[in-house]
Amino acid sequence: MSTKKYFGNWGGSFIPEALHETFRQLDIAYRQIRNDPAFWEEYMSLMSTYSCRPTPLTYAENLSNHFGGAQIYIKREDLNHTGAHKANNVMGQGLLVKRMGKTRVIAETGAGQHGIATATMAAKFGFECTVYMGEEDVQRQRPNVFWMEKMGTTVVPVKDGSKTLKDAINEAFRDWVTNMDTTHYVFGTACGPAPFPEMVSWLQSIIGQEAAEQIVRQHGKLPTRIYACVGGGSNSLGIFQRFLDEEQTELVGVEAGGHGLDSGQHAARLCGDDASAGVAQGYKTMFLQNDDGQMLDTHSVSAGLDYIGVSPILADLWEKKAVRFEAATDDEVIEALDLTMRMEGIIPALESAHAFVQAFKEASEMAKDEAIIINMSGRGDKDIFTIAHAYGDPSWKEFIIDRAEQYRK
Amino acid sequence: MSTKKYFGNWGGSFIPEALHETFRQLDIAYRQIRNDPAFWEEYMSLMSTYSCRPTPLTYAENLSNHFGGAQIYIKREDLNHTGAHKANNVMGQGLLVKRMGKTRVIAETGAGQHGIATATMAAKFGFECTVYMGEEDVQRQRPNVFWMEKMGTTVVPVKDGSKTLKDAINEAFRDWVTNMDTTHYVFGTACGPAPFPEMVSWLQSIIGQEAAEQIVRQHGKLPTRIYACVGGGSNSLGIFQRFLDEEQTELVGVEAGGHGLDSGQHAARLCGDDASAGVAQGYKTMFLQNDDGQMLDTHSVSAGLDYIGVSPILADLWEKKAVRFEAATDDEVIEALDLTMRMEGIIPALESAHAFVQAFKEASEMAKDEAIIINMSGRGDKDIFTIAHAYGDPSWKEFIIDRAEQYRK
Amino acid sequence: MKLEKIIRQRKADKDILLMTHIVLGYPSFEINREVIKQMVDNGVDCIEMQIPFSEPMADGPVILKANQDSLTRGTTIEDCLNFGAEMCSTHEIPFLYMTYYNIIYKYGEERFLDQAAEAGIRGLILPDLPPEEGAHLCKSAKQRDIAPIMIYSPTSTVERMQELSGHGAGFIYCTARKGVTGSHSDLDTEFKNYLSRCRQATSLPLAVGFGIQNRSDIEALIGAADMGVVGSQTIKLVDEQGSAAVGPFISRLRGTS
Amino acid sequence: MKLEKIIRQRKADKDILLMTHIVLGYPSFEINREVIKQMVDNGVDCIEMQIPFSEPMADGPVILKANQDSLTRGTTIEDCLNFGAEMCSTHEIPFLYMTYYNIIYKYGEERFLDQAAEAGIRGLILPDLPPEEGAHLCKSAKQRDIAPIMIYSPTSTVERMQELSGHGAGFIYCTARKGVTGSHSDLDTEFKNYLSRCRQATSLPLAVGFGIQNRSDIEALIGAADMGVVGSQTIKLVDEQGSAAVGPFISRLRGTS
Ligand SMILES: Cc1ncc(COP(=O)(O)O)c(C=O)c1O
Ligand SMILES: Cc1ncc(COP(=O)(O)O)c(C=O)c1O
Repeated sequence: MSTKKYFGNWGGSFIPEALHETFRQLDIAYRQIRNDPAFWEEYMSLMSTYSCRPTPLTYAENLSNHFGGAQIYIKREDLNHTGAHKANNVMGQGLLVKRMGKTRVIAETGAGQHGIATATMAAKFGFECTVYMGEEDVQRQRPNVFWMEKMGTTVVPVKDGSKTLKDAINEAFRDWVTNMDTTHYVFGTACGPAPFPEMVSWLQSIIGQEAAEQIVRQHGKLPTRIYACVGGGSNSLGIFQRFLDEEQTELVGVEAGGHGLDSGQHAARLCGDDASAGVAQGYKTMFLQNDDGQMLDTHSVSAGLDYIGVSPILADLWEKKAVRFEAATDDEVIEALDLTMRMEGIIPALESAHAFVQAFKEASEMAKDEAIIINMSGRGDKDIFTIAHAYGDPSWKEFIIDRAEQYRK
Repeated sequence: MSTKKYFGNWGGSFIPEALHETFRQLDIAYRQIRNDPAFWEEYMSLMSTYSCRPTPLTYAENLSNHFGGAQIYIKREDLNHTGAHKANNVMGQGLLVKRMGKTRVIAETGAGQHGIATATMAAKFGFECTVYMGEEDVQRQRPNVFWMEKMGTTVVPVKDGSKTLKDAINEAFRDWVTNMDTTHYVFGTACGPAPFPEMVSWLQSIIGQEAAEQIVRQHGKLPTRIYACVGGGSNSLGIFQRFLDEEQTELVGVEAGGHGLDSGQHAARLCGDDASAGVAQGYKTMFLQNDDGQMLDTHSVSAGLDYIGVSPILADLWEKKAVRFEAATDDEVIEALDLTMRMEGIIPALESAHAFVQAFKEASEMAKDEAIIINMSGRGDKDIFTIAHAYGDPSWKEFIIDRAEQYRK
Repeated sequence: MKLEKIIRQRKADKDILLMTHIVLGYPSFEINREVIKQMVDNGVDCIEMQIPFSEPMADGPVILKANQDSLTRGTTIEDCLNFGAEMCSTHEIPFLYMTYYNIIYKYGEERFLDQAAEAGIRGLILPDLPPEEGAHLCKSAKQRDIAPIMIYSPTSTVERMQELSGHGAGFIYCTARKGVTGSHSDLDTEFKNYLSRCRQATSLPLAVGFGIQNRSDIEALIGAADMGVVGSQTIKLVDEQGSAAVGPFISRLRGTS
Repeated sequence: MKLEKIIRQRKADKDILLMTHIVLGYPSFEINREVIKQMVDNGVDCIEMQIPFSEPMADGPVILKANQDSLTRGTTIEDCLNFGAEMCSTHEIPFLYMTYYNIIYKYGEERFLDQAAEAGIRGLILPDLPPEEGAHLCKSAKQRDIAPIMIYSPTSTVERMQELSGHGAGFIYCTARKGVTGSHSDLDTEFKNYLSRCRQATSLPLAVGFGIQNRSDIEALIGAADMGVVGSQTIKLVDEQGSAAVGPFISRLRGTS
């Protein structure tokens, strides 16, 4: 097996010369683990003792009845250690780093979930760790920063550009280009230069493998549709890959519609007309950029989805129409979150709630013997500051003001 | 099988006459599920699809090496849906409520974990739900209150007495005594009038059953010691019960030492000399009370352990010396938490961190082929406000003050 | 004389008796003293004195707060027992203690009962001590001519009532409704049916409490019960208008003004 | 004339050449104009003009900020191309464009190269376009006498250097160290070994950049390299002391003052 650099017209490896050798070695190491069944076994053993793989597939009986159509199942990546699917990728790369003999890891983070997962992995494996995080995301996800620091990670707020994920990625590359000898860059999603898109998707593919087995066991047959939110693309590819050749299963990726596709304030790259082909952050994909090729500011209520690019693997699947793409607006997301909490006692991350939105739009039109799976990429507790804020909850505000009073003294 | 009302000298059912009939029916219903293998099956199926049972047993390699003695294993109740062992009890009682045909549940909560779990269960089963929470605990655990409300639960801050767990329990009883026809009181720990201590312990016993199997599979033999924190006693009994007849396994319960056993500011009922036998909140146990039988104010950094009483089953095991009891101070807890985060990438709840303290004190004196299990009853994210505060983290304070500024406008 | 006998004697002249309730040490023993005097002077037949407890599980907000305030002011059991003894020797009517079981458990059952008996206390109400748990205490109390007052609830079955009756003495305390002390009760047809079930189940006199607030509540009980019990209402009255308001309130309740 | 030839001719009279760098539109095209004039007047041999990009992955803080400020002020590619054409026709020395690949990809490779060639641009530096991805662009550029400048890094193996040399033209840009632009580099023995590896791998002239800040850095390069590249340092200078400070700085670097 050799690493695929391109997926149709997308992907590649647009990296500074200083990283050429690093990537060559990474590619070799990746091919070794990919071809070594012992690696996957070690990975599974780690994930089933340190995290709780297989994560359950929950039948959402109340939501199913509420919409009166398809039977709704939820794949529970939120129950992973650290609360999201990000752990799958990170723990796998942790094992890889150990094999490569490096001693330090760096990562970018948007929602903070990948940062938390990386900090956790670094603590577990005894690596030094630095996480780059856009300053705006530091504001949105302060609790995550606190925990990363407590696990011994240095969190560097990135004050350049739009102060979000893309800027954190640039900054991580700047670090890597300086410290490649000791350091591995734990890329957080299925983007970036090869072999990252393929490697991250592979490590996440466990989601779909489990889900296929579980849905057949619980529902008796494969699902009609699978919904996943799309930031960089790792959780969606994680669940989609297993079903790519299954004729009866339609795959639906849901992007951040922000204030609406017409508003200019969103992060939809594969649906809507605002993105175009480009090359940045080491790879070629559909980017939200202006006519000059300058990247645009994106917007989403969820810090994990407002990214300018998208996995080249998804861009290819989009072009080949193997995956359908939709967008969910901020308001729809809060509504779906609300319904899910009240009906099922489950709190999806704001990112994941995007997938719920689209599933809810379509479930009632489907037959009762059909099943759909929503990939719940993470849990929403981490979003308390954003969600409580979005609700405008008065007693939350009062609580924060009270706390601040104590701290002022 | 009939319900045991007393465990040695402890337990009983000291309830107002208005609840006599309710308890009679509850007892019948409990005996039915206890004798019905189909119930346990349904319970297991729910817990393995809605939560992620079996929860993993994690080998803490770094901590083991750090202390250089016993091999340290951590039972991961934190990976349960809603983040603590409380889910086990609550989901089981949810199934019971469905069988009894009641439509409303009430609960007390201290740390908020039991409240969250009950709110979640109520959403899932479609019950109305009211949670009573001491006003002081509402302050300490505001995020939990937010999520409970979002799941459709009414949270009532209790302003009486010491404004903590015991007062919430009194208030829940006042509700129950009024609304027993429609309402089940989901008691959150292995305390209260019979059949609660036995029923809750039974539902939690899944922890120890899994752990016994896992430790033999992973370590080759049973553990030398098991450590669990003791609030009301449900997580400790959950893991202890399976091992009560195992000669080679010593069971260690860790109570909240607060500012020290001599300080008068703690919640140690079974170690230390401040507690005495008494009857309150419906049962007889060792209570922290003065010579007149008035309950004392307790203190712990963790909202889930500062309770005046303790499970009558534990009081009995204490009297019979079947379980050893120790206490961990607030300061020790923060230190153990710190070490665990940095070395293993795991964030125990403040409650659970008490068990870690005692395990850390003893691990190095044990042989390398011995194993110990720490029951990690819950995850610490929920405690961000308390933990960040305990660390005096300046950037956290700044963050809260900034947020408050926005809310003031 | 035994409590039941006293009740029956008093009932001989009246269509209904009146029991009132105070929380010891709230707002102070001094005011307790004044309030009790006014109660007795205005024809109350029986008084239950609540020894405060930190966990008054069966009490509503008014009495709950009174318990806590009294404790915060430093009230001890010793104070309560002394005050009880003083009242018994000052006034002619029967006095009862009401409290939660832990108070007695901690103090020592025998020791408590001995002191209460010596002081002349006629009965004991313990809302959290069902006879399953308190059979021994009931017996010890009866041996000292202290009546263990059993409580009936609208949820009690007839069999249960009969069983309770066997343990009790003095009278039966029928709670007018489910719930805790304090809020007003509807004394409707369902209530009347409940009271006649109570009558069937026991030969002891029946007192009715929980939410009895005014003369018309008392009137509704005439014929169906032997005694009305007024609890939270007097505490509220003293809180709002001072102890001097108690006399007129009681005489209104008695229908004598 | 081809860039390599120009470089070699200029090198004939000098012990070392000097290339400088500016970010187009930062702080303004007006100041770019003044700065370039001072550079040319004080003997700079070659100037790379960076077309700003929103994601300058290989640049350190000074140039990063300059890129962003320029874009915030509204700089477009069109502006940059026009300005480049103006400089080529105003000054005698060779001008290069430095930018990131997306700028050209979005603009259209052929269209960009045609305009650059017509303006008289002599070379192109694209730090994120390795020849694996840019072979076609390199060829197209060469066809128009625009030299695709290859970059060597201390991490490059000799084989890799040889491979790169085959794709490049004009000169090789050797980064003095790992990392991004901006901070000072140690021009030590290890560095000298690296440069001699570079020499062995290519017959093209060698330019050395990244952290060249003063005359003694330049002196250290004499004999080992053909050209020193000064980047962030002039931007800082203009930020702090204005464009008038550039002339004296350059002449100090050149050792002529
Ligand atoms: C919970 C959660 N879901 C989804 C995403 C989006 O990333 P991806 O598309 O790679 O799954 C993130 C990113 O941070 C996340 O935290
Ligand atoms: C995480 C956690 N652990 C432990 C406890 C203590 O309760 P118990 O002793 O019943 O396990 C609590 C109570 O809220 C809790 O939330």
